[in-house]
Amino acid sequence: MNPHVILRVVAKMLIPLIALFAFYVQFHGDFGPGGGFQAGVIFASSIILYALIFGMAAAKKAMPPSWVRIGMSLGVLLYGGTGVATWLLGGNFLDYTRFAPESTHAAGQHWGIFSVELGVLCTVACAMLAIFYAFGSRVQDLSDEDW
Amino acid sequence: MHLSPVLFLNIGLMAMLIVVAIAVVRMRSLFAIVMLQGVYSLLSAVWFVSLDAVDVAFTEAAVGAGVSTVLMLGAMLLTDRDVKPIATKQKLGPLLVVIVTGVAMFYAIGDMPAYGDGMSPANAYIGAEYIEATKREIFLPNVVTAVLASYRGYDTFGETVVIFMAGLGVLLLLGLNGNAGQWRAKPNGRNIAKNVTPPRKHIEEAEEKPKVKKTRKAAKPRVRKKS
Amino acid sequence: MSSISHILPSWVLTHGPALLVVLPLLMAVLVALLPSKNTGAEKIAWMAVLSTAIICAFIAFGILGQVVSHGPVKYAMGGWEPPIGIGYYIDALSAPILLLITLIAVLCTLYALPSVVAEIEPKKRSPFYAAFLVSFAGLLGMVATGDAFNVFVFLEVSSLSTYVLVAMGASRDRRALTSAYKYLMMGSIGATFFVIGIGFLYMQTGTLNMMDIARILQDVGPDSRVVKLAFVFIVVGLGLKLAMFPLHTWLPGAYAYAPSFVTAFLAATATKAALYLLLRFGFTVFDPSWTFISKFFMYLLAGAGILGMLIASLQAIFQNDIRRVLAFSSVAQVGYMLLGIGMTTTLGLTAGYLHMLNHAMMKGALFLAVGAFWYRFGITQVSDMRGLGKTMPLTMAGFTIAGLSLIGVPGTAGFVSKLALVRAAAENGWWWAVGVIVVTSILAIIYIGRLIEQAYFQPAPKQGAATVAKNEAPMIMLIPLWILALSALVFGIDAEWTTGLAEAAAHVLEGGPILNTPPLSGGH
Amino acid sequence: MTLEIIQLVVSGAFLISGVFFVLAGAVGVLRLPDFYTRMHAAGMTDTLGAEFIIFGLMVQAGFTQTSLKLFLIAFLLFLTSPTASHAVADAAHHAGLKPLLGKFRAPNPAEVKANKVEKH
Repeated sequence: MNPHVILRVVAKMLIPLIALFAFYVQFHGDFGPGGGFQAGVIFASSIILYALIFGMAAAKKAMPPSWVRIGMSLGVLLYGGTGVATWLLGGNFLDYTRFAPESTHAAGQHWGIFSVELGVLCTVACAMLAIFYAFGSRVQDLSDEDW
Repeated sequence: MHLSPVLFLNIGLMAMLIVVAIAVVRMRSLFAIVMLQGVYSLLSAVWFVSLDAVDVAFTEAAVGAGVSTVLMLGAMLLTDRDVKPIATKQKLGPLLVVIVTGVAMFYAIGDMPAYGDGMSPANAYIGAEYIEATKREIFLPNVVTAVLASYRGYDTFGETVVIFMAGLGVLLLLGLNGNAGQWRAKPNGRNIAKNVTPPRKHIEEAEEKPKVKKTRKAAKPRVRKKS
Repeated sequence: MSSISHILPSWVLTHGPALLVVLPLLMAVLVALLPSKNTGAEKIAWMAVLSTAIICAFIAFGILGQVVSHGPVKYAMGGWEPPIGIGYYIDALSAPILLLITLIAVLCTLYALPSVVAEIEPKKRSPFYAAFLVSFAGLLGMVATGDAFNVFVFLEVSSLSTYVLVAMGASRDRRALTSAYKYLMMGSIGATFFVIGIGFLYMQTGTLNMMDIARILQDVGPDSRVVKLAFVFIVVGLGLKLAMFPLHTWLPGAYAYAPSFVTAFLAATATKAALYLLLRFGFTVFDPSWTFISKFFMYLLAGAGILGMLIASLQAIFQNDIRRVLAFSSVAQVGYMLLGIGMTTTLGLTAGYLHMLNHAMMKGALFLAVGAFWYRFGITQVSDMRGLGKTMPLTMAGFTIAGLSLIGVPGTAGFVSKLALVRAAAENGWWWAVGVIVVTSILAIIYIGRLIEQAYFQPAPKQGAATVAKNEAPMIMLIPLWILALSALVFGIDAEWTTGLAEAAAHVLEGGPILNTPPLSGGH
Repeated sequence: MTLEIIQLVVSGAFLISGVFFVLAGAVGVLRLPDFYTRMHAAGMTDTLGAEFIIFGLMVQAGFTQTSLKLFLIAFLLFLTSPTASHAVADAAHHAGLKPLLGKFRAPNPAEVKANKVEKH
């Protein structure tokens, strides 16, 4: 029997909750404390927890390292792309008002902030995972004495 | 002088921070140091809450106490469990720098605006303007998000690039699957230099002491086009 | 120059300042996305880097043209006018440095194609190019911005990528890792000091826009201790970045073990960008006419410059590694620039700024040549340079021209700026400084002469029975080397253009704090 | 009026019992002789003490969003803190830390089984 059965069971319950909380922090960032940075870190920590409990190989199956590399870049692209889109719409770099210039309640700003924060989430989560994978993969396995 | 409980709370937190910091410096066991750094982050997160900087506190708790502890542990597992003692002579220089910096900061205290002064420049000028303008121009309840993502969105773009670069740097130096570079650079022509590098073994011993022995792949023969 | 601003579409010119920084950043991300297993990817990556650098060079030319003809260029990020938002502000002080960085980047990228193949692991090449682009964009961002905190952000962007780039030299020499670590530590301390200084400035002024800070500081006056402390922290932080004499310890290791084209790029641009920031903060944000600032410049900065010139030149003589010789010489050359700035006179500032531009050219050429020596023969030590005059004549000739310019032989760019410096010192009555310049020039003759003597007056080494055959560096490495070496000659014979740029920059610096801030749109 | 009094009393009771457990845990950590017993006391602080305090706060908050959030926190604490205590104790056990034992020895399950087999 696996000695960490309690940890496994509890982690199985917690990991989806942590990931969900990350999205709460992400999308609630406009109203309360939070935003892309924090959400990205929390999301990464949910996968790191998975890797700690179920092993690196399982985590890499769930979130392949190649995705991590792509996700890291896509986040910055999304952020920069928002700026490029505002350029194409005729504004300055990152001038979100151009997304909805007629709006009376700054909808353009809301769209811009939304997309930008999503980019931050993507980059932060993937960069954290990249660092974790890089360090974690060099140790063959976390043995019990390492705890 | 009015003594509020918050003042005592702040003093207590600061005292704890100092104690933890000194403990980190004095410790030899890397494991304990990493754990204490997590404690330090958590304490500073609490302190940030008491300073009404909830967003900062949130970040500190998530990054400092959460992920970075795990990452530091992962890094620690690759090296040693203990720090070698440092000679007192080598400590003097950094100590001097720290003391001078600290004294310099105390020197400026006299001319700093009082804590929480509503009329201080940092609170009255652009800070107040942000609070006003967010209501008028962005319609978001959280001013911090408005400043971070819109007014100073370009800074955040830069910070995102910093994080991207950190990930890319790790990818370059370690590789995502932990296969650090065994590849050796060779000049394109004939090597006529007598002493190119000191014996490899020598440096590696000083640099890293992997506790967990890993089977290392032999360096692959390089395939290179003639140029 | 103005003709180039006509070629570029007006949209590019309007958004040029932002495009200059954002384009390399986005290209870096795209390059990082390239598949690493495919060998064709590195060619695509190289093409992307080269085209980005060329486009940026054109934009920088256009901006310089605009600055010269119409005055400072401004750009409001996100459409938020500063001080609410982040504003870019490019004037005659920063535009030449932007142009310098982009041109050096173009030349180094050309050179990089063969050199990266020899030095970097195949699957790491496209991310490596991406890191180079990030570093390039970071340097441009530092120079183009008019916002104090944005400077810090881009300082971090460029530093972080530079640490990685330096560490990538590990596949050649494992000491690159420890050097990069040392650089990381010193650089982080420098960045922390800088941001503490910015924090103090914000505490005192409540704003982060440089011109706005300058305006409010005029009201605050020089007596506030917070302002004094902010100044000291910013100067120390930038001093670490620009390798001011006692804070230069990271530089020799970082330059000696980084991949060759990275060394050339860094030596020609990174310290220059930091030096620009020192000028920007010291002269146009703070008021140089305040006693403590002028005293600080005169005693500490000029003093550090003089000490650096003497000690680093002496150290350079005793180095065995060619790149360490050149690295210590860089510290000494930074000393020349600091001496010029420390005089705070028109002539001194012009000389310092001119030396900054000229030094970038000649140090770039020198490091490119040293990289070519390694590329063909694996040479890193001075003693191994024997017979290079015969085995690599063209490369060595380029090296020699740049080396002579570094010494300050008449007819080279180095002579022009050293003469200007001597003239400025004489005008100031600093005869001892003139003496030090002469002494360090003699020291430069010794350390450069040592290299040239090895190359031309020693026989080529034998391998087996035969002497080593002639093996010139490939054309694509020679071209950038010779462009830089020739520019060191051309600007030595006809220095009108560079001197004009330096004079314009000195004019900006002399004007003191730049105050023309539009009032806030809000109710204040 | 009466509802408020009930609310006050109930939440007060919860808070006081929470504080009691926290105090008991703190005293226990200081007074108990070895790692495992201290772990037991510390686990008490985290789980029972914190839970009771949160329940007290929930009663104070009434039927609002705050009390829902508090409930979620209580739920997460209920899951995590016993697990954390377990993980720490388990790690200590694996690392070979022997509990400090008095005269009474807990029977080793394997030996008990072996004895039973022998008897039959």
